[in-house]
Amino acid sequence: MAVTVKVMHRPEAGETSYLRATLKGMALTFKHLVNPKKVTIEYPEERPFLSPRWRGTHVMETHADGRPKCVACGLCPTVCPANCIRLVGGEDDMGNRYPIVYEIDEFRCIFCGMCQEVCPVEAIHVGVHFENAEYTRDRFVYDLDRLMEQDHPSTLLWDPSDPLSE
Amino acid sequence: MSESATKPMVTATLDGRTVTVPKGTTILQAAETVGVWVPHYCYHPGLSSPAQCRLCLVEVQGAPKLAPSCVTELQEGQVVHTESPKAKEMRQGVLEFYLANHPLDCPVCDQSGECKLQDYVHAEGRVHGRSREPKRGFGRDDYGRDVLFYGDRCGRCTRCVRFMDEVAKDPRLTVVERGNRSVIDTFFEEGLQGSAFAGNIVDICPVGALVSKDFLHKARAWDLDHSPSVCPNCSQGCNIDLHVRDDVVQRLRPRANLEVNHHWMCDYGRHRYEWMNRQDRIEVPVVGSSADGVALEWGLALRQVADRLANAPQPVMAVASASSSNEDLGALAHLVRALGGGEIVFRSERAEKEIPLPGFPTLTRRYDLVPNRMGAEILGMTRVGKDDGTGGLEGWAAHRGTLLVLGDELRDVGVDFGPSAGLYVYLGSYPTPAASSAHAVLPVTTFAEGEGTFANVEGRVQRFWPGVRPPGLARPAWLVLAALVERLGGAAVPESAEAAFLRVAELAPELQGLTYEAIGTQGALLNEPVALPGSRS
Amino acid sequence: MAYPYVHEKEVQIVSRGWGKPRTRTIDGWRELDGYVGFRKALEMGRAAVIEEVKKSGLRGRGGAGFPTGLKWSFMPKEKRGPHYLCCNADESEPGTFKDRELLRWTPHQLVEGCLIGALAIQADHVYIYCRGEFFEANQVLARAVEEAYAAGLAGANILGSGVSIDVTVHQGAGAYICGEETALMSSLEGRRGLPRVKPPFPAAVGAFGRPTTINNVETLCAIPHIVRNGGEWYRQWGTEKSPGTKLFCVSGHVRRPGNYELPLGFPMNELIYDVCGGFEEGRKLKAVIPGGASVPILSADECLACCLDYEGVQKSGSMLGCASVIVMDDRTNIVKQVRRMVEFFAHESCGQCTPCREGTTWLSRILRRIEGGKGTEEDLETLLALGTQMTATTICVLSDSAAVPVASSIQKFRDDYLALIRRGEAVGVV
Amino acid sequence: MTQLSPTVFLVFTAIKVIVVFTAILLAVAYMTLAERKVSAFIQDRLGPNRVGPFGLLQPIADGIKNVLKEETMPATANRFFFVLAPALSIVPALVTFAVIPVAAPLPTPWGVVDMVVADLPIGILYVLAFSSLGVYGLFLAGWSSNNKYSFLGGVRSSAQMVSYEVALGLSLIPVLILAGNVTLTEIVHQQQSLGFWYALPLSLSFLFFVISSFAETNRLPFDLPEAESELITGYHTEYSAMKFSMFFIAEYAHVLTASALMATLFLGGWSVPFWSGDDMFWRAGVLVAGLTESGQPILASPAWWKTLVTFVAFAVKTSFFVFLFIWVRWTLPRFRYDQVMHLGWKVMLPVALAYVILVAGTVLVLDQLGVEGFLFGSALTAVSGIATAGFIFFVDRDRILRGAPRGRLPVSSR
Repeated sequence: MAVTVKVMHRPEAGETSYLRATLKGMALTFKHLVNPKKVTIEYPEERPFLSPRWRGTHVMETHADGRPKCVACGLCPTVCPANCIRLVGGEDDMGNRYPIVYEIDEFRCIFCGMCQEVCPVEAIHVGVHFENAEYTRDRFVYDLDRLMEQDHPSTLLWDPSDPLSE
Repeated sequence: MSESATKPMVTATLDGRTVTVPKGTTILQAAETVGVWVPHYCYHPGLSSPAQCRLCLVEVQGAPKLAPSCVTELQEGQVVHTESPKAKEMRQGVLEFYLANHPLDCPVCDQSGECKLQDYVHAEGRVHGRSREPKRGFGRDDYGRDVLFYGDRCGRCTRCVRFMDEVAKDPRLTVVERGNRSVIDTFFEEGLQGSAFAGNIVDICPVGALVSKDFLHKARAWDLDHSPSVCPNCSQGCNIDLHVRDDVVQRLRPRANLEVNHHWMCDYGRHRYEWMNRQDRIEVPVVGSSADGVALEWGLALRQVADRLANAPQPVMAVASASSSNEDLGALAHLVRALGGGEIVFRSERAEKEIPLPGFPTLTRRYDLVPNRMGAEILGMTRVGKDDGTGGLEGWAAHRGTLLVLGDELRDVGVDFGPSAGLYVYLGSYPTPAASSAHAVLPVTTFAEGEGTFANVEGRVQRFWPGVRPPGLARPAWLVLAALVERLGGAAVPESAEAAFLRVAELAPELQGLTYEAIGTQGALLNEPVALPGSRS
Repeated sequence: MAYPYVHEKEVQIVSRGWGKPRTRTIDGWRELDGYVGFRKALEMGRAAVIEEVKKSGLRGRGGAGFPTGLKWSFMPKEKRGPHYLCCNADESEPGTFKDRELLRWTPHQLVEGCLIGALAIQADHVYIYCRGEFFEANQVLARAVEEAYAAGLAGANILGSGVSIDVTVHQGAGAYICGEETALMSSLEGRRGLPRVKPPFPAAVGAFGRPTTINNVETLCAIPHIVRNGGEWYRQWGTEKSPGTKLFCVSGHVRRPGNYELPLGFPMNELIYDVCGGFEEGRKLKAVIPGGASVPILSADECLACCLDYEGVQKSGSMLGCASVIVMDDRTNIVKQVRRMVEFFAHESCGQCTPCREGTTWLSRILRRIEGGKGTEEDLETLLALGTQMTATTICVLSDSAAVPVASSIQKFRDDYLALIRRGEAVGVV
Repeated sequence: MTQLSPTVFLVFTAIKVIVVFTAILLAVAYMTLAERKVSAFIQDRLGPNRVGPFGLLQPIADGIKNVLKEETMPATANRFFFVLAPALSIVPALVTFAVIPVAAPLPTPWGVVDMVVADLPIGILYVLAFSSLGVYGLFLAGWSSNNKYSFLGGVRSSAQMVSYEVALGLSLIPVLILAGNVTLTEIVHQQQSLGFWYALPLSLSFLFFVISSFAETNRLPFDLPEAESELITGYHTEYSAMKFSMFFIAEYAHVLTASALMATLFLGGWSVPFWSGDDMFWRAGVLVAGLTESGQPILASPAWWKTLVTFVAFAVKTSFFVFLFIWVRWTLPRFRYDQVMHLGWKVMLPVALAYVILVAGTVLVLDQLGVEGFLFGSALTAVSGIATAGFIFFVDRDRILRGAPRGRLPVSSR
């Protein structure tokens, strides 16, 4: 990225007047004061626009029978730059590899979405969700059950019809 | 070196490099001498080569067909291309064939991260497979022992079959069926039950077809730290790697040493690592008896112990452990000498029989189930007690002099050990009732946490490196003992394990002249020839 | 006219005596100058026998066409241990049925040939590796060997000459791959019939680790006649480079399929339309596979000018192989036939080499898909690419064999494939 | 139209005290809302709109919140002064309002009631005295917190207040010269009778008074005592809950008072422009609308609706200044401290002094010439206009923005 330098013109001594500048500024603010176009989004009634690539708290996809899709491959804890995923793999009674423990510390998470990108079985996703207030801090460590319960849609960061983003 | 003088050499060009090797060397081995790694599955340096994986094909200039480099001997003046377009295209094709029926279940495969198929395909495979056909499946099979077989992942390299045939000389595996339906299988229901070396087939499997039940789903390959070490479970001293994740030893893997264990190790040693992860540890020095013992930091603890040692009641007797390194044992011997001399004994477990690997009998699970009996003996320590590692200390309860214990957990003696001793210092890693009457309990590191050397049954001194961080205030025993010696007016504390090793040589002429550098990763023999114990001593 | 049908243009040398049960006995064979050649060979000595065979220009009849005399001369001159002669009677190439007839009708001819061969290469033991499915032939052959032993023609100190040759008939278990010489030796040794890497070649390290020569049944059957009559005699038939006669196993849509012993260099046109009687009314030639399932298909045009000798067929773009001529008329669905051949190879692949193990099955699956009308045009490219990947990358030539008919059929009958792919219509019904 | 009997006077005064006190606090509450709304609008936002319609109940919610919040007290604070400071800060702001007349007198059955809590004869002096007291609240808060930042805030506020007190006082002298009185009701009356709001004939005074008021109320661009970015809110860093709120209320009460004062002194107070119906003032115990040529009083005719109309006029004028305060706050950045001192001492003090002389001289000349009434006002307006324009053109130019002269930057950090 090239560095661009904006050259500011500073008025020379004798060119400037504080009062006039003040009046100019006040005219400007007054213009905005009466300007009916406002930028505020009245949040609970009016929903903010979330970018298609918005990355919010996680969702764990499940199979039709309620099992998590995660196969405990260990790629997401490996790739996670914030080191916020804890995973202990194991084998379920059907002989499949599955996560015995899968926890995401949403406080440590930086929502980069790499876990979703790296997941080979499309199990973990970052979601289109940002309303995640809690009464206690430990509620922000999402365990597997919690992640599976999340019902908000997952982000479109990844397009299922175009897995390799070609 | 004299070998090369008598053996005719051939010189050839390999990928533009000139390579000179003894006649009879295969192209693949010759390439490895100049750092060209030809992909291969079925070839293994410890096994015969059937040349069936067809991945190591290289272009030999002038030859009509590509040559399997694992069996083709390098000829004088040959020009070999391992990276020519023809060879690469062919490898890409073969890799595509491998993947045609491979389940591509890397996410759940234990081999993921150390899989040759993954590596090769990633390095030079096709980006998109062309196979649109359904894949045939075999499911998984329990081979018995520690081995699980996932038939779908198998590339039919038959390394496992050949290992069992040629090295274990216990042909329990074979290929059944032909063509695409061929699959590795065991005979009847027995599987690998009773084989003492079957674990090796998991190591040599280049893909995830054979996996260890013990290691299954435990850790990902890329999470593991590898630290070279020596198997501590018998006096053979197989070279191993400790595979460690988060300071927990996850598995042991053999490390190649053609003179000790080739590429193999026994299942007995392989599966005895859980003790390295024991959590009940002595973590701080405690000075005083169990009733009024005080946890101290090292400086204070050492000063108080040294003060008491300065007036150590005589005679001095010590119990060592043949699982301790030469450095630790040497430091103990130095301390005993500084206290005016005394008897040092050790106890060790012995097995009923040896278990040799038929195809490489140099590798044998030895009678002694401790790694450093040889080291203890050359330092003048004597073995006492029974073959199960107990007994031999019966008369010690009445001992009134100074009593030193290093490493021995004293499982069989209990709380009545040493209460009458004038001074009782216990250096160990694990809490034990026998230490309850000790005047000082000093925490020392285990084998997995420290650096040092063992002398194996044939008198080979081999180094091991730390793989796990020690808990709490545990310190290497050689450091603790040398610090005591220094406070008693002896030599200064050695700065490293290497320096400690050099000091051991003062006590044992067999070790003189040996250095860590000379020992390296492959070990070095003791100076004076040591008779191999052919029979039970 | 004997044996089901003998055409006037045939030259009966090895097929002499076919159809007469008496020929199976040692007496019946002696009536046809049997064992004269062997006695003569014993007198000549082994170097002269090899010389005579070289002079005859006899080429291996198993498929590769390698000169037999030359092959024998590769055996170590100085003997340091046992040598072996293996007779490859594991005839299993689709479309080939000549050895079966030789074994059934003239077993002594083979035994004599084996004895002469063993003499020439100083072999102590002859193994006749006979295909397991040849149940009758096995019994006939075993009886012939017993008769030979009884007559003192085999075993220790044959006819007082001091030469000892044992003959063993080994019954195979029915694997196509065991027709490959190294796999045959593995099977003979009692192991899985898996081809081995060459080098070392069998002449250096063969069966049981000893120098071994492997010859086809038909080759060995021609030996007694050559030795008896001399090499020059044999050259009166055939061409300069491919002398002698050859059994042609003609199958397919001709009126009179069967075994025909004809001089090499015989025109294919004549074989089909004259010797075999041509096609049924209203049918015409579509394709010919001149040398068993593993050689390239020839289209009708290419057949016209084709002369049936090793060089002639090669010039037309195929190989003579073991001369099993499979003739197909215009009712033939080429895709189906190729698929069946490839499925055969997929089934018979030993499973050692990856390209063969995976490739043959892959090819057959794609072909089955195309045949079912679900193929795409990319599949044709894939088939050709896979064929290239399978060629010359394996231990034996089975994978090449499977790739060859696919590649040649796509090349020559692409329209048949495209009809299936684009319209789902098969060209031909059988 | 007579004055009230003492008893009724006391009753009405008590009522006025309660009403005015309540009204000021209510106004202050809504000024906070206004501040937030205006700032929001200036920044193209919507401002508080959750509590009540258009957020009108927001101040009440804030008040409840502030009452309920935890009171904290630094361990090392001087407890007495720490508690006293907010009270000291809020009281002067409130009591100053007592002398400001908010409307024309209201006729009642018991007599005519002045719409001023206490029509003190020393009006302006009282204002100056009490507004000077405000600094104690801030300074004590800063000092008693025992916090470096708070202390700095306190020091700054005292210095700043003292500096601008001077300019403020000097800018009032022309008003007094012109009015010839210090009673605020009288000043209102003088403006009515002159027919000119003093903003015109005393334009430079007006300008200085406005500027000084900003400084006195610690509003931007003079909010150095509570500069968040430098002093983490300065003197009230350590304050929380209601004590903090009292500073907050004090600031807005100051603003309100200053606005009312400016309206009264320079915009004619409650008088409605171009309408003589509201002219009424006390002369010798009689409410008069004016004097005849001969000096006979013309009786005024107070009415409840006139009171209402004049109150609205006063409210509008005051609101304008309140709005000005807010407007300026969200427009201008904060001065540097040296700039504040420079402006106060080196610009406004000498110019205000000179202006006093100019006005006094002009008035003297005009009096000598016998000029009166409209002509008097116009002449003074012209003179002041020239002075103001001159000030702006010559004095303001390049005086404030320039920092330390070039080439003399501090080098200690190099």
